[in-house]
Amino acid sequence: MIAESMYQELILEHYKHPQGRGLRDPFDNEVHHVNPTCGDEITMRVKVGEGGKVEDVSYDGQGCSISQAAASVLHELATGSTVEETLSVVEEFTRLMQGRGKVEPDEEILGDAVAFAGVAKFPARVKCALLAWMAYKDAVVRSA
Amino acid sequence: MIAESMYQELILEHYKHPQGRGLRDPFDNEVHHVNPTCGDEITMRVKVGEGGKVEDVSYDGQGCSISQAAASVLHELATGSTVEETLSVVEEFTRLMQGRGKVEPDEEILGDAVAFAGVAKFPARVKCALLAWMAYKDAVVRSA
Amino acid sequence: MSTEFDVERIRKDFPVLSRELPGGRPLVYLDSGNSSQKPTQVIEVMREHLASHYANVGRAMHVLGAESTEAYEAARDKVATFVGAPDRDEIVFTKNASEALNLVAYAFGNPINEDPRFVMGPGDEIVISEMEHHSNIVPWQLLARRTGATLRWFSVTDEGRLDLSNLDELVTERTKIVSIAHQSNVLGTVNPVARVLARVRQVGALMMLDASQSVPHKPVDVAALGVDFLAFTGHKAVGPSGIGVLWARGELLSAMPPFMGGGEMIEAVWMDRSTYAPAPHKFEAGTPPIVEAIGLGAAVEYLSSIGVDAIAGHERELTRYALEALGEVPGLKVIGPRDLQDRGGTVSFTLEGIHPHDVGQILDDEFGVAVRVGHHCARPLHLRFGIPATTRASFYLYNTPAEIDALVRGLHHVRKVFA
Amino acid sequence: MSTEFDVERIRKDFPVLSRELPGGRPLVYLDSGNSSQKPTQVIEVMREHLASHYANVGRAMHVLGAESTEAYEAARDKVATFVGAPDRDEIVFTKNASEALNLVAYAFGNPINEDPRFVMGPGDEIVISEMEHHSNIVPWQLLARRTGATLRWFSVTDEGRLDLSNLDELVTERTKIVSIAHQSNVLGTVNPVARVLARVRQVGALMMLDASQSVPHKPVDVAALGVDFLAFTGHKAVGPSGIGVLWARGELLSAMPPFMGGGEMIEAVWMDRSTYAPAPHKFEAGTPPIVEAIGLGAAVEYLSSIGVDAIAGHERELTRYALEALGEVPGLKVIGPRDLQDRGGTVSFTLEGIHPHDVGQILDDEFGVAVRVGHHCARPLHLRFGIPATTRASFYLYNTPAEIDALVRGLHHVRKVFA
Ligand SMILES: Cc1ncc(COP(=O)(O)O)c(C=O)c1O
Ligand SMILES: Cc1ncc(COP(=O)(O)O)c(C=O)c1O
Repeated sequence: MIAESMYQELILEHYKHPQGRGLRDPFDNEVHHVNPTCGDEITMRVKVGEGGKVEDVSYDGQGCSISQAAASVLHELATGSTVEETLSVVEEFTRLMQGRGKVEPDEEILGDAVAFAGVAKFPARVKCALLAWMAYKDAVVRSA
Repeated sequence: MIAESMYQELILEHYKHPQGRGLRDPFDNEVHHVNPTCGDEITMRVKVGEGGKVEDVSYDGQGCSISQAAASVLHELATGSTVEETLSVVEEFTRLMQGRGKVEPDEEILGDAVAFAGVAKFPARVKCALLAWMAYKDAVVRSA
Repeated sequence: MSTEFDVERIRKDFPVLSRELPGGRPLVYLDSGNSSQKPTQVIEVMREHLASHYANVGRAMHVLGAESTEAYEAARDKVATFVGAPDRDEIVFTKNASEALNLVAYAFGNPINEDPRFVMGPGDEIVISEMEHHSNIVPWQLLARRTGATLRWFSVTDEGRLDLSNLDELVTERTKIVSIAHQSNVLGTVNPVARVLARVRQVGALMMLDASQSVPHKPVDVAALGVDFLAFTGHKAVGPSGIGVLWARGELLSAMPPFMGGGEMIEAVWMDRSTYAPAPHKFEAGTPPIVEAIGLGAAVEYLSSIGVDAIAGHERELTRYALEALGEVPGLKVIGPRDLQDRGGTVSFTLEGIHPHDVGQILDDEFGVAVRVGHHCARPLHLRFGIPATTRASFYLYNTPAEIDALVRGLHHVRKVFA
Repeated sequence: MSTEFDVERIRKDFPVLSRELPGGRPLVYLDSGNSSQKPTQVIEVMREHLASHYANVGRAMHVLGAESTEAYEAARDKVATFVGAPDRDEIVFTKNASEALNLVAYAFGNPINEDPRFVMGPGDEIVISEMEHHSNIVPWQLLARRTGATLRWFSVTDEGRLDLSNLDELVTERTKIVSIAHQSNVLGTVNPVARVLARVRQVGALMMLDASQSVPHKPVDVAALGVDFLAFTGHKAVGPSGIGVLWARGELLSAMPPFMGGGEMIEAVWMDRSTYAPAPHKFEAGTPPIVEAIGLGAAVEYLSSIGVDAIAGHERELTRYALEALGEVPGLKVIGPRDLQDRGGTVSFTLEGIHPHDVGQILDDEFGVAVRVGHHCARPLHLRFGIPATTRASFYLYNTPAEIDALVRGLHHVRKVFA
């Protein structure tokens, strides 16, 4: 089943049980991103603390399982890391997603996010996977 | 040799020894036609007499062998016939030329002009063959 | 199904239908509304032309040039016959339906042109509908912005029909052009052309039909329809990509200014001015999609050999079957007419609580069922129904009831995965 | 000829070259400047895609859709690499070079757009040259007429070179865009881009190259050229019909208004307004020429596998040989440079007292030699030389000196027939 390359158990898990969902205080910055081609949207808040440590990534939104799970995985990966660390994960994730299924993902850097590798083969889904991640990057850059 | 279907001896004969070439008086009408795509041009005069009889078709111009020979053949066919008769030859000739090589020519009507049948397969040459004939039709219609 | 319509024989003509997808899944192709598959009869004509008869058209005066020109112009004849064009020179080859629609839009409000029917400025109105494909919306938005004209539109009823209740207020003396879909690519709705046209004629406007979803699927006769312009696209009609068709009344083609300039569309060129060839060449600047037009010629010949009426009948049966079968999937809501009256073989739906992207992907991943998900280039229509997206199954001559069964099985599974 | 360039092996890749013409004549194809023949490597990629991998691109979310999209976008990568585009998103697929040229012309003087570089009206100037193909003349004439801008042009010297003596008077602060051929399709002349560009930059204008006749024949690197826009066409580069390319600096593509509206070129659509996708999709309205782009990808890969430098070298030798051999035909006059400096493998000529139509037809009829006759879509250039038409032989990678011998033999015969 090809399904394994796209709807990894992990993605479905995150979709059904999203981690850190909901908008919380305090936060430095809130952004709202929309994927106009499919209507998916996300509102994201980021709180950065001492030493550039990401203290909270909270979010709310609607969309397909991929976009929802991607937000949940992002929450897990980012919270507790430094902004710098997370930006290199975002970069690697973006590279993987835009690689049209031809980029070998770096599991070291990506951690759980490697589960999205199968999405890269479907250009129409890439934006779903990236929605939360791009919102996060936007929010963090504005905070800096 | 395919050449036979296009450069019939008769066409080359008419090209090298054009019949009735030169502009003459008297005439009822003079027209000037140009084929802008290849620069061929012709000036044509028609004199119609008693009972709709074509008394003279005189012409001058420049162009490829096909356009020159077509004028010469036209001169021969038209002179001495009635306008009505010649218009039905023009019609049949036009039908042949625009038939993209798929129309069976009516030799009864066309006479020598049947030699141009091979031209119909070359859309780019069809206009050469028709130049003089269209000018003639134009001149005659204006005379009427 | 009809006993005369031998769908199994037809399927053999389409090589991709016997292809096995990765993982050993068979292909269940229910996305012909997006683009259709191609029969060997089309593919081989193109291959053969490229391999043995290719040269540029029109301008060439050698054997290959003559063969290529003849094949290209013969394709025009075939297409003209297929849509009942009174004159072959009314068939303009474009690269797709979108170019055909833009070509007509660009004919309006062009300062080069003085024909009053095409003059456009503030106060003038363009009328479209809420169920249009983006290709029949955006060209008119751009035209309105360029000229200052006003864009107006028909609404769509809850049942997915064109709302004609305000026809007379919408189409008025200010209207210059009305452009609507012959058949909706989302709802399947076939629009009442005659009723709209009657009003268009009353006010002296022009009317265009976007027939991208009708010409491939049912007999379309432009003369009988009586409209002024009609666009469709080759790739949805078992033809190749890269080729579309604009049909227009010859008199209008003569009155319109050229769209693109270049080789083949001219009569004579000087540095400071040009005269233009008569239609259709006036609108075919540059080297046309030669092999693609020839492929489209083979495509309409193929469709005719089966009979477009028979194809329409087959699709009707499939649609009846699908509407029934889908009606039994819990949480499934069809967007568009639920009966067979004035509708084609396109069924769009939502599945409660599950995003269409996920529906489509699981159908593909696990069942090889190819449907389209999203807004199908008809975002305003989806906004109208308050939904971001739908799942769409669209049928064609090569589809079978068994494929609809596969879709339904797949949908049940989707519900389980996301339960 | 070069020992490394194995023209006999190359000829085997082109099925049509082993075709026998009616009457048993072999084919001597010297009309590649009009359109080139296609190698099996291109034909088969297209056939295979149509037969087994076809679906619409971008929008589809199933296996075929993904395969088709991947192949289509991979073609963009290949083309970008082939012309040295700094960014793959600077490659816009059009239907031919003419559409690419018109697309840029329509970017000017569009009231939708406010970028000052593209604003155009009375007082503004457009500069082209007298040696342009109609496709690089008429779009600018139409633009001038739409906007009230003035069209000006470089003359051509008796030797068939761009006359730059009045460069500074012609290209001024009033100039908005200069568009010239990289290589003339009649004279073979390769134009001095750098000299013109330096002046264009001085006055702050934009510069476009019509590279239809250069990209297929010699290494072209858009970054090295430094221009703003460049157009070429697939069918002259052993690719299929129905596909062309616009390359433009990304920043300009962002600044330009959309050309055609429709599916795929949008970001979001409401009934009354739209936002547009970033380039290249912004300029690819509707279903693109999918299989044609894929074929072009295979074509540039094929050319690269042989080496465009090697191809240029081969053509150079053929041109040297042809200029010499033709020089010995009585009454033959070459129109264009007689030396090899800055010229490509296109040789146009007149034969005293014999109309080119007759030359071409006899060459074809009796010798199977396919040349082009007429004004080659460059009527103003012919007017400049005071002749209605020329005969043109144009060479490509698959041509041989023996074919030039056949041409010369044919010309001697033509002289006899019309003596
Ligand atoms: C120099 C030049 N420019 C533009 C074109 C137009 O290309 P196309 O006909 O593919 O649009 C051609 C060839 O026809 C050409 O030779
Ligand atoms: C109703 C309708 N109109 C227009 C189009 C545009 O056709 P194309 O993409 O071939 O230009 C489509 C299909 O995409 C369609 O379904």
